[in-house]
Amino acid sequence: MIPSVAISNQRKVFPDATSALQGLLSDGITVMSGGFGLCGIPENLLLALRDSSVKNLTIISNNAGIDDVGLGMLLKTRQVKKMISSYVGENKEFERQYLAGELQIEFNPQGTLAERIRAGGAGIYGFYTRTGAGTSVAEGKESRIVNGQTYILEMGLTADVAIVKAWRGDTEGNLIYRKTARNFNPVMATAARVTVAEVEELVPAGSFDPDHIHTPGIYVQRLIQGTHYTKQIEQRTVRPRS
Amino acid sequence: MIPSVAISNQRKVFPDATSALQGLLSDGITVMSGGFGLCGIPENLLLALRDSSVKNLTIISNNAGIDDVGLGMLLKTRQVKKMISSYVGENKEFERQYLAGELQIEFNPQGTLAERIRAGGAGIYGFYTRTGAGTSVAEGKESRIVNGQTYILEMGLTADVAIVKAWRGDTEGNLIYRKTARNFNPVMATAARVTVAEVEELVPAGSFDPDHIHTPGIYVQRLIQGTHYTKQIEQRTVRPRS
Amino acid sequence: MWSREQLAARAAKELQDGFYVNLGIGIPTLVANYIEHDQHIVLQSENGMLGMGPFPYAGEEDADLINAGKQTISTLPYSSFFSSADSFAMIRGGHIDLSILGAMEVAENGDLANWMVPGKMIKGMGGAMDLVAGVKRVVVVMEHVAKDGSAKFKPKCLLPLTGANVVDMLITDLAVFSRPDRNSKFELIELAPGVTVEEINAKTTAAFTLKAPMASI
Amino acid sequence: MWSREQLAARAAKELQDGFYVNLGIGIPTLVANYIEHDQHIVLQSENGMLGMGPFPYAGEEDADLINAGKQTISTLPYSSFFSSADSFAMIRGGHIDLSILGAMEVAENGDLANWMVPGKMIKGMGGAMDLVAGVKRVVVVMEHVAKDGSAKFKPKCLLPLTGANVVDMLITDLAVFSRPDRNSKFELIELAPGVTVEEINAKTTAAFTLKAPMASI
Repeated sequence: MIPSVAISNQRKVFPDATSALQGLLSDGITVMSGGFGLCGIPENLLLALRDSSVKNLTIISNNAGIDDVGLGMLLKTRQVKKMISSYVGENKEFERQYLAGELQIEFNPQGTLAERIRAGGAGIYGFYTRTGAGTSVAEGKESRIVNGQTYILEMGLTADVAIVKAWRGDTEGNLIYRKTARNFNPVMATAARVTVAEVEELVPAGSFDPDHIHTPGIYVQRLIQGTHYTKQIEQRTVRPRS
Repeated sequence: MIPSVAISNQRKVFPDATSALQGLLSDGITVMSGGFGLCGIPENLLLALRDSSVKNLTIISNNAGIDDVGLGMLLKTRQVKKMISSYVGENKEFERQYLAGELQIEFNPQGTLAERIRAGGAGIYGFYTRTGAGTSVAEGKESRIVNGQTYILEMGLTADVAIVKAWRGDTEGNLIYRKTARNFNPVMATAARVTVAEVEELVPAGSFDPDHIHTPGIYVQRLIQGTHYTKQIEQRTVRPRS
Repeated sequence: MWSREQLAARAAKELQDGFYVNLGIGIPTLVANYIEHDQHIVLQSENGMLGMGPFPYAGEEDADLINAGKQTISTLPYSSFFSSADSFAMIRGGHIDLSILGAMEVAENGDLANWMVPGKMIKGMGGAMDLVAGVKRVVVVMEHVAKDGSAKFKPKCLLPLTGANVVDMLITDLAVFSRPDRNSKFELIELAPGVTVEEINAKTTAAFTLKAPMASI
Repeated sequence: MWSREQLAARAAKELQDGFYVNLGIGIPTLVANYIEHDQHIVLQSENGMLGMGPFPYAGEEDADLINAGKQTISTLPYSSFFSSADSFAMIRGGHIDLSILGAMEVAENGDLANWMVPGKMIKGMGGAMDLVAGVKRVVVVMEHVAKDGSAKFKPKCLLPLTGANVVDMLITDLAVFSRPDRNSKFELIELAPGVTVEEINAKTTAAFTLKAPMASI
């Protein structure tokens, strides 16, 4: 058993988003980006990704942001060649580029997208699911019928880089998410060659109850404390106080 | 949106292990039983399972307990027809029954076992894994070679009943595990027709931080507060105080 | 004929005490308003939550707490959060008892089309295909006919499918159609006030059977 | 010839700062004692833990905190716990940098046999097949020859395999064999004190190459 010394893995911590992405980006790479709508998106890393001017990106993300916000920024600057998503509404620039044939889109059912990413991270080559059987999603895919149910074969999905957002992180890369801002972030953290995380609060290793950690540090190669979170709400819906 | 009333799902709570298993057991059913070795095993439910005298069980469990403890109790009473496990050492009665041809055993690599159970719970018919390729585990299974790597097709696994052990549970069935006693418990909770959980501490719904819940209540149909935990340690290993 | 609210109220009758339920966007969301107070219904939001609470009071909105329609929501004492992968494992694995969804077309064999609007930009299927493939029981709520008066309950869907043979019950503003299992035909089991079987026949191109006492309604 | 402890110390040289490592039962477990103090090595235990700490002090044992060998252990400040499914997703997905395992036989093509003892009750493979299939680099430590003096590093494994073409390095009590990738042959790169190439040749039936300067050791 190892002696109980705890050398903190400070090498994982970077001063800002730009330095955290240094050396990871080149034209044509595939990037996974966490978040559901604008909830739980890596705001700082997306800005740095835009400012890097890297081009021809394939972006794996459930949504495409809205105009000028989140991935919408990278669409505006024409850095995206292809999106792999489940839903891309609420984005006029996306629509314009798509209809002009400037942008490719591969739609995946949301659960299939999440499971393909999990499979990619978990060393699963592919899996059989009922989702999409009998629809256009099944076209060109292998299938098999078992007890009258049709299952289609979906493949694991990986990326060169994943950018994810957590609520709190420690210097070891352990991450804890908050409420529905968790969404695609933990599964994307497992599925890229390099995962870069941003957190609202960076704390020393040992701050977390080990039973509460959502993403173990092994999945996070670099992390930063983010700044200036806007956390824009897409549909502010309230009820009257009675 | 629903009004913020919180009717606690008290119907899930049973007074003891025997009543919690009432109506679920019959000869020949398949039961998943959580735990790794003797760590995190559902002690109360295993006792009740033994006392039910149900026979010809197929048990899905990573291990088979030790003589007279855990699943070892059910082996002694000859209630088990077949084990689906990854490792069954430390059990003389197991060995005797197996060598006498009284007990069937299906060995699965530990990670394949865990993933098959997850797949069963997640509606995945089967998945391709490298684990076991080129070994006896691959015999009789479909396989495919991709980029020189051989993957074998493993099938999802489900059960009639799962018995699991958590540290704390609320009346809604939400569960929190403690340390390495988590192991197979959360994944088994997802993969049975009926999941029965036992916890060391049963608390009212609302006691848990919703970000800390490991098993959401949807997976737990019945639960009890366990009693008289022995938590036997198989390999008590310590270091000297220096 | 039923209003949107009445439609939602009718759909709410399909909820049973103890059910875990996923409600789609639009009229299905309204169903939550008609849950009986003595029923314990747990709502799932596919972006990663069980026990979805009501919209927050003004000033209590939390950007980290939204539903699948990206609306701000609140927690309840028994809420739990999980990842998208875990959420759809729950959905795909058949753990949700009931899903109530909108539709553009439903076919007499139970096929459902609700993700591509003809002639419009394709926005994607989101979680709809996963829900119809995984949830134990799928109830569709929709207007009985399209804006041009054409039937939406048809012999065959013309729009791209969301799922093949996945609808268990169809509730429109005019009537309710149900079937006991997915090998059976739909049966007209209920009419909205003032609606006749003749009107349904005129506005429906799908084949369906008639519940025996229905003719006398 | 190396003792068990020396073998473990030699294997520890394969650890690199920042590595996530899984150690098998037996001699591999001893490797943890030889981690350099300026190295940050995180140990994984396949029953669901990262950041495995040392054995506890007497009186501090916790039945809920064991390693894959079912021994009581302790936590470290950066520990985390997860389920068996998540643990093996980590292993299968190639996230563990190095695994050090024991063996009964290693073949010259990298095949490994370490789960079935001939003539004995089959106890099962546990996590061994997952580890060799998933971990980035697999180092085997074993005694060079069997108790009857027969070679364990062989042209072909005779025992049932744990994995096909999975071993990257073999460290025995007599020598170290390594290969740069899984398409290459093993090379003898190091000899234990007092051991000659001739002795290795005599006690090895596997084909291997000789590192150029090795002949002069």
